[in-house]
Amino acid sequence: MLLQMEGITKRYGSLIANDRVDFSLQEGEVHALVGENGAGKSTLMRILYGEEQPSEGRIIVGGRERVFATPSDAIAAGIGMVHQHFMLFPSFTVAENIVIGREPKAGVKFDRKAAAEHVKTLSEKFGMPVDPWAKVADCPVGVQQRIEILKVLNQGAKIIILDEPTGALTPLEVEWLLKAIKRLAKQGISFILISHKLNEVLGSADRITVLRDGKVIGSVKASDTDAAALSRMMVGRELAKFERKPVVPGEAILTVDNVTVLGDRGTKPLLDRVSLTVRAGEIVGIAGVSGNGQSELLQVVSGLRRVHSGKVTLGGKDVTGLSAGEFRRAGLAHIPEDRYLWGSAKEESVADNAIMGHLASLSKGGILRKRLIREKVARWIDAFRVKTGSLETKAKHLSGGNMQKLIVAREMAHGTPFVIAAEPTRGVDIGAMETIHEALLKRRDEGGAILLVSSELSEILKLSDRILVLYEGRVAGELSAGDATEEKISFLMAGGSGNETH
Amino acid sequence: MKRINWTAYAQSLAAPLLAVGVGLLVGAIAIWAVGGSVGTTYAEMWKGAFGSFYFTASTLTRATPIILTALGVSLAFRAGFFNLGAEGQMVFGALAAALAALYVPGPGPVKMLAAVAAGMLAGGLWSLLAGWLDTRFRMNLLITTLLLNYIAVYTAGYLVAFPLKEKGGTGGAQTAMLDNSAWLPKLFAGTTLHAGFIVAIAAAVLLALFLTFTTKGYEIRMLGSNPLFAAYGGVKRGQLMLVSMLLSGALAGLAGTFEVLGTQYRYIDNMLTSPGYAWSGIMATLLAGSNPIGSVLAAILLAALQTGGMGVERNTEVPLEISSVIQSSLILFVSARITFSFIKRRKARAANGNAA
Amino acid sequence: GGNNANKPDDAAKSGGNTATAEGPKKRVALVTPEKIGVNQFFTQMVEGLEKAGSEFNLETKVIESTDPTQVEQNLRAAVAEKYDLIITAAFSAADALKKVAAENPNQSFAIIDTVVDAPNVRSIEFREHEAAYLLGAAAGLSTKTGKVGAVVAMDVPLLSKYTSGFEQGLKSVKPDATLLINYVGSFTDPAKAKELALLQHSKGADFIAGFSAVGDSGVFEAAKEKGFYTSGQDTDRTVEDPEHVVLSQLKETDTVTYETAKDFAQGNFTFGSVSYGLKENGVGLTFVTADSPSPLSPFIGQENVDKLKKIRDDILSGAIVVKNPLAP
Amino acid sequence: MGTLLDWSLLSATLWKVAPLLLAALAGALCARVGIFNVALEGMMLIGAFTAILGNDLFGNVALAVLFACFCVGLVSLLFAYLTIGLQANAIVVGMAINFLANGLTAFLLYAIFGVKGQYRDSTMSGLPQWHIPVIQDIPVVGELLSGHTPLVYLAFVLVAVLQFVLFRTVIGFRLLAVGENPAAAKSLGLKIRGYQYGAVVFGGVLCGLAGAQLSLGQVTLFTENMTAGRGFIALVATMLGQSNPLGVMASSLLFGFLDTVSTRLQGSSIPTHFTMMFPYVMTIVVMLFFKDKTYLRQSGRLDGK
Ligand SMILES: Nc1ncnc2c1ncn2[C@@H]1O[C@H](COP(=O)(O)OP(=O)(O)OP(=O)(O)O)[C@@H](O)[C@H]1O
Ligand SMILES: Nc1ncnc2c1ncn2[C@@H]1O[C@H](COP(=O)(O)OP(=O)(O)OP(=O)(O)O)[C@@H](O)[C@H]1O
Ligand SMILES: [Mg+2]
Ligand SMILES: [Mg+2]
Repeated sequence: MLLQMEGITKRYGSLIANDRVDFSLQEGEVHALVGENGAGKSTLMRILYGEEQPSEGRIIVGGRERVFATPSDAIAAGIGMVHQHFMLFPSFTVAENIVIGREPKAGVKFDRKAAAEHVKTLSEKFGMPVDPWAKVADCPVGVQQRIEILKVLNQGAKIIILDEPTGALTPLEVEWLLKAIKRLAKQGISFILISHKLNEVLGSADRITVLRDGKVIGSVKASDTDAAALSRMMVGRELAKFERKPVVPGEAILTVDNVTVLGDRGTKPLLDRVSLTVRAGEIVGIAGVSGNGQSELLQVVSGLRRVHSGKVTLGGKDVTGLSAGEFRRAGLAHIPEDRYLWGSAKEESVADNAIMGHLASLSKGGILRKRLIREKVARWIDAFRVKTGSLETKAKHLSGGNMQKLIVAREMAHGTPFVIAAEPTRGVDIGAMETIHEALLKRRDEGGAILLVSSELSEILKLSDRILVLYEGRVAGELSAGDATEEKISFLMAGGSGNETH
Repeated sequence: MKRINWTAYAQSLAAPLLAVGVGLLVGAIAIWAVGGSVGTTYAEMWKGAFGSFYFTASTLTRATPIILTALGVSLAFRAGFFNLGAEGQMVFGALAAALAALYVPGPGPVKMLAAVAAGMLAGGLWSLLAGWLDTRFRMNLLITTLLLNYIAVYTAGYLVAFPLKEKGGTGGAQTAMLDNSAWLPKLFAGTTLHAGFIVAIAAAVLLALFLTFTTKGYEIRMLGSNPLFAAYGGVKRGQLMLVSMLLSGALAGLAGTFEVLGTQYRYIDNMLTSPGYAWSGIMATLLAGSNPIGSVLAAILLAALQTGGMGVERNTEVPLEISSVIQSSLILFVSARITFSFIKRRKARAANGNAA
Repeated sequence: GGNNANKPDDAAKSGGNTATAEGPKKRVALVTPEKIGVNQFFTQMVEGLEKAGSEFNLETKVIESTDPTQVEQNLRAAVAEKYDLIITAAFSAADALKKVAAENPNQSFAIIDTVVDAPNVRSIEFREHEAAYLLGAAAGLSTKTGKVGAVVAMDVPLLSKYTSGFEQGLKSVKPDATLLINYVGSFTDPAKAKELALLQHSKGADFIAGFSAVGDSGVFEAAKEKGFYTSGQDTDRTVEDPEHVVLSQLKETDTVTYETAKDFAQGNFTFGSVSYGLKENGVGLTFVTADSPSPLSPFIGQENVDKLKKIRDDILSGAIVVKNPLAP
Repeated sequence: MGTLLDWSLLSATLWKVAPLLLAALAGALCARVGIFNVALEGMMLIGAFTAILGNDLFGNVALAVLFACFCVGLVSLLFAYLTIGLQANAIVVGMAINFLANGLTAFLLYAIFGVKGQYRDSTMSGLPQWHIPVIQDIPVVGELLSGHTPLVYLAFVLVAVLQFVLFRTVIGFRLLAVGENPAAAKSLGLKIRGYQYGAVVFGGVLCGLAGAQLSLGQVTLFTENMTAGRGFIALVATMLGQSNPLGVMASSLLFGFLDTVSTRLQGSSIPTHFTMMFPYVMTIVVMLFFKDKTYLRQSGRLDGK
């Protein structure tokens, strides 16, 4: 056994994040760790990586008991971790990011050329192509992930922890990553993989351990189980089934007409004459490899970015060039792409985070109605089962999945005719995912118009009535729910021309 | 209903107290080093600040401009804008107030109101200029506010040294004295404490209420906390920034105004810069983590250290310079909140011990 | 504070005096509107007061204020401490004194270097422009290049007494002389003062007067480095480097403080305004109105000193009237 | 205008820029590890004082400069301990240190030399002026480049050294990493605190040099508050130069140049107060043309780090 964690317990005050957890890993094994939001997965891994100290329990690596006081200790013992939020230096080059800590030297000088060459050999050895001289800020998320893994490999890691590595990746990138993991496992590298996506886990892991409320519920071989059994173990109950009722779309709620957005440096347009319509009672899904204009489109239809030409109407009103506030008044709710960048203020309370955009209904004469706020927010939190200490808890103390639920609750509470749902279930567990999907479909059934952007093709396929694919800032094709398959979408996403071009 | 967490409460109080203790200890070493009596020196310091009704009033008088600038700065800080321009805003506010009080015709109260309006407007506009340079030209607010201070101080210096100088005075660079009727009333006869103090306290309470209970206050807090979140929620950054910079400057301007109407009764070159009110105000805000009520307390602490220092100067052999050494070491250690991190470390060490 | 006259040794001395004196000692306090140090003026006042204290058996006390806003509080504290005479100085203390004096009509006050019009205040003014006139004339008489410089602390009305007097004197003896004036912008920046002096020297000035408070030391250094001539302020600064610092414009604040305290001790104290100029020996110029331990520089020369003495006499007699730029 | 721009103007710019530049480099170094150091003014003042004190103690300028560096290094260690070790707000601590420096130097001036206001010993020799053999004879260049104190040359050499260290060496690379993303640096096991302490203390040493150049190079004396705001200008130069050694040098030279021009404008009909604000006004004008990509924008945040 390469690694054994025995009886790990971690307490935060009265909260027990890990409760006598046993966990093991063999050489060349891919061991997946699954569980609901807040089950204690990240905590366990932070303990292994020396970022946290266990309250009880011991860690044995290669037959020897170890104490990891800092990440450096863990790195020295051959353990590497790829955090969910990448730990990269955006303004540095790829090579610099990979070799940092083990830089090749020429005297006192940092030999950047040698670093680039080293990275090149490394990337060839592990079959993970990167451009050593590119700036990390300019790399797509999938490549950034690759850089993280290469960095860890370069540190000589034999055990690599991946905390929700696929959350922000496109399907192609995910597929590529999972293949790479398998290949590396054959080369003798062991992986611990945290994920909420059971199909990924089932497809790539050798063994799966399920955590619930900090305890190990069970550890099974991937070949001996299936998604249904796993989710039962995770959630501890059967998931509700839902159905998508047929709805006849009504009038157009959002129209985007021939919109162009130019790049900052006057380079090629980020959005190039994009047109689309979302009608009452339909969910329009936008698919595309990230960096092809989804973010810009989202910003345009939420009033956060100016268009250079073209027109946007919302609820029959021309909102082109208006502010985000005006968009919201015209009937917009918006689940943002990045919950921390746009969707929340980490240092503020849960209540303050929950009322953004609701001020008009929660105030009177410019004064906030505190009691009403407490009642309302408490109701939203209940409805989406957001786990939080209190309404005064700072938002940063919520686990990522719970933050996401809070945002969805806030935006759905607007009851607006138009909803943008960008990556609505990123990082949430399957139970919460069902709740969110149900809420979106319910809104659609009630006549809401929903623009769904997701890098998760299964989500797009499951929810959308129509699907548009963005490629290089243009609408590369449109598919109806009936016709759409993963293959067709993937083909369009890769730049192939569709059969129903716009 | 709510159980009060006494230990946490005691800890939050213990932290600043211990910091004060360490600061006093360092000061004691300095006093001892020059052969002064530590006990007497601190007793005189206390007496100088709060030893009599008169001295307490003097301390509060000195705290008044510090409170008002601190409030102004904390408003800008809360909105996420690092306004280091309080000094210039204060100077222009004071100058404008003096001119209004001198030249606006009419009875005293009219002059006074005109002065307050002019002072707040001048301070606000000067601050707004920096805000505008940021929104319009993306100029770093930190740099512009610092630079605008110099410009304001020199401009005001020129105006009172030449065109606006008191006619036939003693030669000081100062305006003529205001008419008695425009003076702010004193709160207690025979002390220096004027009505401005009440306004400052009221402003602190209002600002605290404004920030927690109003929609605009909410927007300002969110803007400061995460500007993208605010933008996403429909808050207009540019507009709100200009408004908060305007208000921030107006409060600094008001601080200057009250110095003119309440203590000096004219504008004198350097009357605001040499006591360093603006920097004390910024310090008070930072010590209090931009909390309006906390800023009031911090401002009074800073003022008390200064007036207390004068008490030491008057009544002991300890040289004046030592009192600034004591003051700065107090500020240093209060800012570091020694206990807090000390406790945190002990916990971390205990946790490590467990692990080993 | 630290400048208190009652240091142990002083106390011992005055204690000795007490034995011979009758009745309780009179107590005199000096409240300065700023910290003592940068402005030579206050240091000299302290010296004068301490001298009077030990000679006339006075209990003296110096109270420094960190900034002018503290003056009022310190004056009141001094009143409360029942000092018999409270001396303060400079225009920045005037407003506060006016207030406190009006509230305490039975308390005696004196203020130096400005006028406060109150029945219980003695005001002592200086006519620095008269001495500056002499200095300017000296510069005009001695310059070889016809270019003379002045490095001034700040462009404020108070200092125009110096610059204007200097210019009047310069032009009176050499109407075609060029006067270069530069302002340091601070009372405490010798580096900048030196830079300005070097600049004026590079433009041809061979005599550069320092009017920049602490900055004067920078001017002196420049003079020493480049070999031009300069002058100091308030006390006889020629002693520091007689070769280059060839003159010093005197302002006898120590004497004035001493005399104020002396009058008070001897019961000759009167209220009202007194003005000290050349005539009263309140201001002057080394070699011309007062002797100096330093050798006279050949740059000035005895001949010029004699001429200057003549000018002084003309000022005393009223034949020459030096305009006070601050006079209404 | 003919007399406004001449070669002595550039030469004057060069030497008076040295303290500013040294302090601004210190500021840049601190900014690079994410600490906004407003204590430059106070540290420079302590440097100026201890340089004079050291010269008085040892009678040797080289030792005096080292002594100044050592003393300011100690003060910056205190700054570092409070802000990094105890996580205090860097701006508050910085301002308190400025305040402390003022009081402490004035107090020590009185306690050690028994004087108030200023200390000057005309027998004390300051830093030597180096006349560089061949160069000093070249007409214009000689006046410009020769005859400065060693610290003036050192300041400019340090620009090159820091530029090299930051952008060419391993240690510089890691230091930049710490500043760019402390969390990531920490997860790599880099000792961020070590780098932060190192940068702040080395910055302190630079401020010691800046102070020494002021009190032993520019003049040979100490006066209370003799830095007269130079530390704050250095702070602006740091920000304007985007914390890049070369950029910091450019902005410091710009300041020096504008200041020299403002001095020359004094003779004209423009009131002195306005000539004195000229450098500040011009800086704002210059900022119009250099759009703010500022690396230090985050230092505008409340926590001061
Ligand atoms: N530093 C901490 N202090 C207090 N509580 C903590 C801390 N870190 C984690 N927790 C709590 O421990 C529990 C487990 O958190 P953890 O991040 O391990 O969950 P997770 O399984 O990774 O969840 P997710 O699926 O959302 O990533 C949560 O309730 C979390 O709030
Ligand atoms: N001081 C704290 N108190 C309570 N919980 C904390 C604290 N600090 C961190 N946490 C929790 O620790 C966990 C650390 O978050 P991390 O950055 O690993 O994201 P995560 O758990 O992977 O989030 P996600 O739900 O997106 O997977 C979160 O669950 C967070 O709520
Ligand atoms: Mg997690
Ligand atoms: Mg997670």
